[in-house]
Amino acid sequence: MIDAPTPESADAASAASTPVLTVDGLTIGIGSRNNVKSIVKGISLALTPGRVQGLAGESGSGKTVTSLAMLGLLPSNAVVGGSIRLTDPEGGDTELVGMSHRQLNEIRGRRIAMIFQDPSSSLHPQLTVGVQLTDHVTRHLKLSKKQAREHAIGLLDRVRVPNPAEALGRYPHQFSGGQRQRIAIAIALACDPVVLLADEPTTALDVTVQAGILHLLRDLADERQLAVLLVTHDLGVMSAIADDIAVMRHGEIVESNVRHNIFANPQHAYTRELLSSLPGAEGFQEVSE
Amino acid sequence: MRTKFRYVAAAFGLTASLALAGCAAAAPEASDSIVIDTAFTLETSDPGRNYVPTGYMVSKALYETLLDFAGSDESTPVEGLASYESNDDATVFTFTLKDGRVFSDGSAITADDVVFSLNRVAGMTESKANFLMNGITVTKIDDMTVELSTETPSLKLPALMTNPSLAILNSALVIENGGTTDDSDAAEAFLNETSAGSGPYILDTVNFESQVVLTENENYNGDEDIDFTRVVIRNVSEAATQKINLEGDDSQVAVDLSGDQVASLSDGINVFSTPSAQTIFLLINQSEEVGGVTSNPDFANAVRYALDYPALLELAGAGSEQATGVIPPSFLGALENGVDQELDVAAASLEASGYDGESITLEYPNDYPVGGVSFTPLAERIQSQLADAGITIELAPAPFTTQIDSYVNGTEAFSIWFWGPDYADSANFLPFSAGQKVGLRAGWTAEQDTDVVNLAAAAENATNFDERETAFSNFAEALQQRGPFVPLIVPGSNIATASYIDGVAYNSTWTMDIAELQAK
Amino acid sequence: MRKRWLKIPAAWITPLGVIGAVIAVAWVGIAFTARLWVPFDPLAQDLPRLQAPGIDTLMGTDALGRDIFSRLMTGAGVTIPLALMLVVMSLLVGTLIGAIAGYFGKWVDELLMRLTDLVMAFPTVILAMVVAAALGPSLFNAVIAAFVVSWPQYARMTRSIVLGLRTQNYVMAGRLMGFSPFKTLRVDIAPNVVGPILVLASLDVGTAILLLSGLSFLGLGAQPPTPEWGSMISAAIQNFDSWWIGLFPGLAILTVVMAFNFVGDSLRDIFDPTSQVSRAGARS
Amino acid sequence: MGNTPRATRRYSARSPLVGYLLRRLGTSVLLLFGVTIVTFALANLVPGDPIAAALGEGAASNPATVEAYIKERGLDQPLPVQYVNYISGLFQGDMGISLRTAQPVASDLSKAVPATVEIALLAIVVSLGVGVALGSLAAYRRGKISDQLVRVFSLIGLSIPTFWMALVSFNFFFLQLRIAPGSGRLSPALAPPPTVTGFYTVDALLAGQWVTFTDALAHLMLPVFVLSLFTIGLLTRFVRTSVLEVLDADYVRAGRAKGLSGPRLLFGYVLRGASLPILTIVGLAFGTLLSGTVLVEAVFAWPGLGSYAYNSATSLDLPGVMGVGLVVGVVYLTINFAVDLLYGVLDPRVRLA
Repeated sequence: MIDAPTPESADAASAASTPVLTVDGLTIGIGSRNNVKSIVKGISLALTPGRVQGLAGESGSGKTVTSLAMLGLLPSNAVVGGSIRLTDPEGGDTELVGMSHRQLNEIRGRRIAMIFQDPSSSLHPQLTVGVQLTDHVTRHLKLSKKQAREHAIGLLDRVRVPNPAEALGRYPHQFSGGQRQRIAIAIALACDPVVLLADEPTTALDVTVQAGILHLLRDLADERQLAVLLVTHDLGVMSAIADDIAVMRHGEIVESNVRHNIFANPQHAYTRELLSSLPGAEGFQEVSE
Repeated sequence: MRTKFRYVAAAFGLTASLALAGCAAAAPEASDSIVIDTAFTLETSDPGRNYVPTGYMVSKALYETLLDFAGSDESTPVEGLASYESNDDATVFTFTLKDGRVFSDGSAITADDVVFSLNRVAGMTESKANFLMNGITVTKIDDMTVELSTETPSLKLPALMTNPSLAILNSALVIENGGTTDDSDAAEAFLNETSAGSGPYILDTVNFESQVVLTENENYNGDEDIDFTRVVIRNVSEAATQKINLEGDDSQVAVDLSGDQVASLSDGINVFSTPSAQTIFLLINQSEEVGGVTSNPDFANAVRYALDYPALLELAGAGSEQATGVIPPSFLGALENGVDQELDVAAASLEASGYDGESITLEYPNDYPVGGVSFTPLAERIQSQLADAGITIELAPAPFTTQIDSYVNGTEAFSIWFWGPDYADSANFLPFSAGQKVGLRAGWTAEQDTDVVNLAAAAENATNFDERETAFSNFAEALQQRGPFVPLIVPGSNIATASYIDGVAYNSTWTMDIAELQAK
Repeated sequence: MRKRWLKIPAAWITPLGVIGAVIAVAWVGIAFTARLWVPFDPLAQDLPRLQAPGIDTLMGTDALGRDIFSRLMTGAGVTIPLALMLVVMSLLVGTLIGAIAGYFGKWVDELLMRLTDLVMAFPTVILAMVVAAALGPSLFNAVIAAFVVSWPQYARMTRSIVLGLRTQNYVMAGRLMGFSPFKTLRVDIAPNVVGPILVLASLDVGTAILLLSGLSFLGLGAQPPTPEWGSMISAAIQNFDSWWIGLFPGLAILTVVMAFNFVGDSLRDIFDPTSQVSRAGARS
Repeated sequence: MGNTPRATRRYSARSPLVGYLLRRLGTSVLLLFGVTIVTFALANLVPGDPIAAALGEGAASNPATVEAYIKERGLDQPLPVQYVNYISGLFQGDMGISLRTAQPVASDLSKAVPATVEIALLAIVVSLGVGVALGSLAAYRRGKISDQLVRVFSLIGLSIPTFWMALVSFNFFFLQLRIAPGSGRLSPALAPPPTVTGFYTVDALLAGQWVTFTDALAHLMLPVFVLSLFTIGLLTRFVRTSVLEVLDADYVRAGRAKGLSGPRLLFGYVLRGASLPILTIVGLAFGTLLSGTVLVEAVFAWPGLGSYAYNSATSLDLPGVMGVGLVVGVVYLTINFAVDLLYGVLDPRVRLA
């Protein structure tokens, strides 16, 4: 049973803790020198530890590009404006926009991690799960082979992958879709990041498996005080675990509020339109185990 | 990505320096090892079975024959392992071995070795050198003397005995390794690995595709004194590569250089240019159904007088001469001077031959340069010269192996071929006569010219020296007037050597005697 | 009414493609017109022998005193038309066999494809050489030998395309409407085959020229005195010091083959979607 | 010379690796059988009369010698019988006697094949190294100047006539610059090392003969350089396409998201992913290399399979041509088989379907 926070307590929690990642007036354009097609036209949102920030919108709204911008994974012909600030553990902020690839590599996977839509293609088909779980850990945390292995087994156990020790030696194609996404999550959490970006994490999975993954994400957020950005077009998924929801259309955030308010009384016409497209959309729905 | 390039760049740097090291190893100082580059025609190192130039060169160094030649004079054989006298009608020849001569394993050379060696070649019908012993019977007189006899007079026999195919083998050793005097002989495998002769060198290693290595025979007690203890004969088929290797000091002797190449050799390289004993000639078929219009004697005459010989000679370069007839210059009975171009005679003969402009195919082997003269440019020049004289020619080159088939079977209407002596005696050129082997290949039957047949017989059976000489020159003259052959060029033999090497003497059979090479 | 120039789609104008096309057209032009404007008769042997390139003879003379520049230009008229003819022959036969194998499948496919595998089991030059030697050396036999080794690649490519398309709905629909097999092949399948085949053909012209000149270099192709590039290079071996005899025919082959490779390569980018350049946009 | 690379090899996940390989082995043997029939037919279609050619002028006209020769070689029996004799002989390793070298074809080839394979292997290694480097660079810097330059360079590489390049480079590096050694596999003053593998470089190393090793390596430089030029062109193009496809794969983006970059990402993820298609083209490139050797070996007087094939074909040496056809077929099929094998090793999805 996902114990979704009741509306009142959610608001109180968000006011108290300071955001770990703030996006302020972010603009993203793609194209060569003269004709730049702008995709994201100035959006702002903040990710706070322990809370799941939803980013909803149809495909082409720029939501995935926004998530990619946070890790600097945009293609070479992308032009990024505005600011994305990550708060350091010792206080103070680091500006990610414009940071060099070498410096970004210290943050990617180490402080901000990401999982992708299709687990069957985001895991390397020719590398064992063990290798993919430890190769970046040895780089970031300078752990020994043995320590990294222990750490990996712990992670797999946490994400409920059956007999983890034996799983390390096996290849992605020997796991089910759900298990593969769990492994991807384990990989993302390997270096204990503060922010987890999830780009359509359940879209490629069948419905029965989706709930398990969402449940896991929710628990991890609470348990590790992880700031999660959940990017999806599926408001049903959003309603399950998102604390706050921002609705994006053509590169702009048209409405951003606590989940309850979005579902209870959507302000913007586009939000209402999105909600009406939900099957059996009589307002707020509780997703049960 | 940049680090990637440093690895790759370093790798290239390393290999380049290695190449330099490799090259420095063969610095050009006069070591006692010598490298000879030649286009291999090597199938066996068993002298009894060999019939090709490179094979002769190797056999000459490994084995000795009853008689020999002094330097490059091939007119009169001199003593080799034995001296000889002959009876007055040249049918019995008695050879007396020099005493004390030994094989490479130290055992003495006796009459038994001579009898075995000669009978072995006579008995092995499948050996290509078998025909050399036709009509010769070998009888042992005593340990040191052997008698060779023939039914008909054979003034050419002494010359035959200089041929390395009739080299004297160590009979005990060869018999022990499967040697017999008939087709059951199985000594070839043994002789392909080790030599059983008395020559100045012994066989070290042999690979018929790439190279043969000869080393000094310690037990040699003949009169050659060799300067090089290790000789490598290498198969370099391209004359151009031979030249580069010689100039790059990768080799010390290049055997098959052409006239043009020798002309542009860099200085500090010795060149020994002499006319070889080969003759390049045009064959004009005399049989009606094979050649059609070519069978008309006038056509042959038309071709004979239409050609511009100096312009053809230009292609052969240094050391080459215009052929004066079927007998090459250094041989008994060779004619003084060859044919000159006479266009009006050519036009008249062409008219008389009934040629009406149809295209005639000129066939020739295109992968077998003779004395450095490759046949393709020669054929192209003949084609254009005959075109000027009104005869349209079409070229049809083919590899030696396919072309020799139609040549041997006499089905070539018009072709370029060459003929070299099997042994150093003018009797070699009698097969050009009507009804003889080469004559027949041009469809020239005995009936067509009985006069020439008689001339040939006279030369064959001459019993004394002067009578033989006039008979051969009459034969050569007759062929020049009405034979189906137009001798073109005697290509030069251009043997080029490093500056510090001397003692090269050309020989028509074994090209050069390696033992006579000296370091200045 | 505005005169309509040949409208070349903008996508085709790539720098490489243009350079390639210009050089290729120039060489083809030379091939068909050389005889008219060449300074000397390519077969006349009246110039001094082995002359280095100078003012009177642009590329020097060969061992018979023939002008190499004239032979080079007329040589284009020997090699290029033959290569084009060879490509067209292998294209037609190969595509036909591939289409039949792909379309009819079962034992037909198995038989034809095993035949293709058999031919492709040999390195091209070695098989071509054995065939040319067996037929006897001549330019015509060399073209046949080259044809024997060239058609399989077309067959294999067409078969894979046809196999892919056969199960498409619109092809099924056509057959349901009673199209005869050949009509289906012609109407539904052929247009899809044209693009990749065009790419393969333009690349194959280069390969054909290399193969034909290679066979002539080995003496199995053009017969003297035909001015053919491969045999001119092998003649250069006899006169190694006259570097110009072998150098220029080699450069000629290089430029022609390069031109067709440039054109083929650009066409490949246009017709072959998988390697489209516009891959940069992020997936949203 | 190289034909266009085949469509990327499709592997079927359903059949376990062993079944897949057995089937491949089956077709290979069948193909090999086809190869013997083709070469036998071709060799006997030949216009000239090889017997006269083999015996030479003098002997050919001596009927006794010709008769003995035909009897001994069994050339008088009908063709199918000759073919059966040939095949049954094959099983005892007897490939007949070459009409040209009068040696058993098997022993000729046992010397010729290693000589060619030594060049081909070194050329493949060099070409793969350079090809992967240039291909990856071009893919990483797609569209930029370096990509265009690499493309032009590889296209030029593909357009160079190998036989001409051999001549020009031999003349330039050996005659003019004197930095390359002469022709042949070894400087003649040096004896070949004791044969173990047949590769002079490896055998010299095994025998500890350093001078022979450096000399053999130096002699390999030019033929390898000439053959690599073409192969690099082929590999670079293919590596670029394969790396481009892999660069867009999700798992590479996931790798970047984990903070991996530079050589660790290139070798660990990108090239590992592109290894399968690259493997296919290496198998194909080996075929074009064998083609190239025919033309290169003639110029460098290299006693390899290429010059043996050329000499046999032009001198109508029937057993020789058949021996070459067989060996080339075997070498070719072994390579394809090895590629399939490596496929299984490199791709767990095939190995552990």
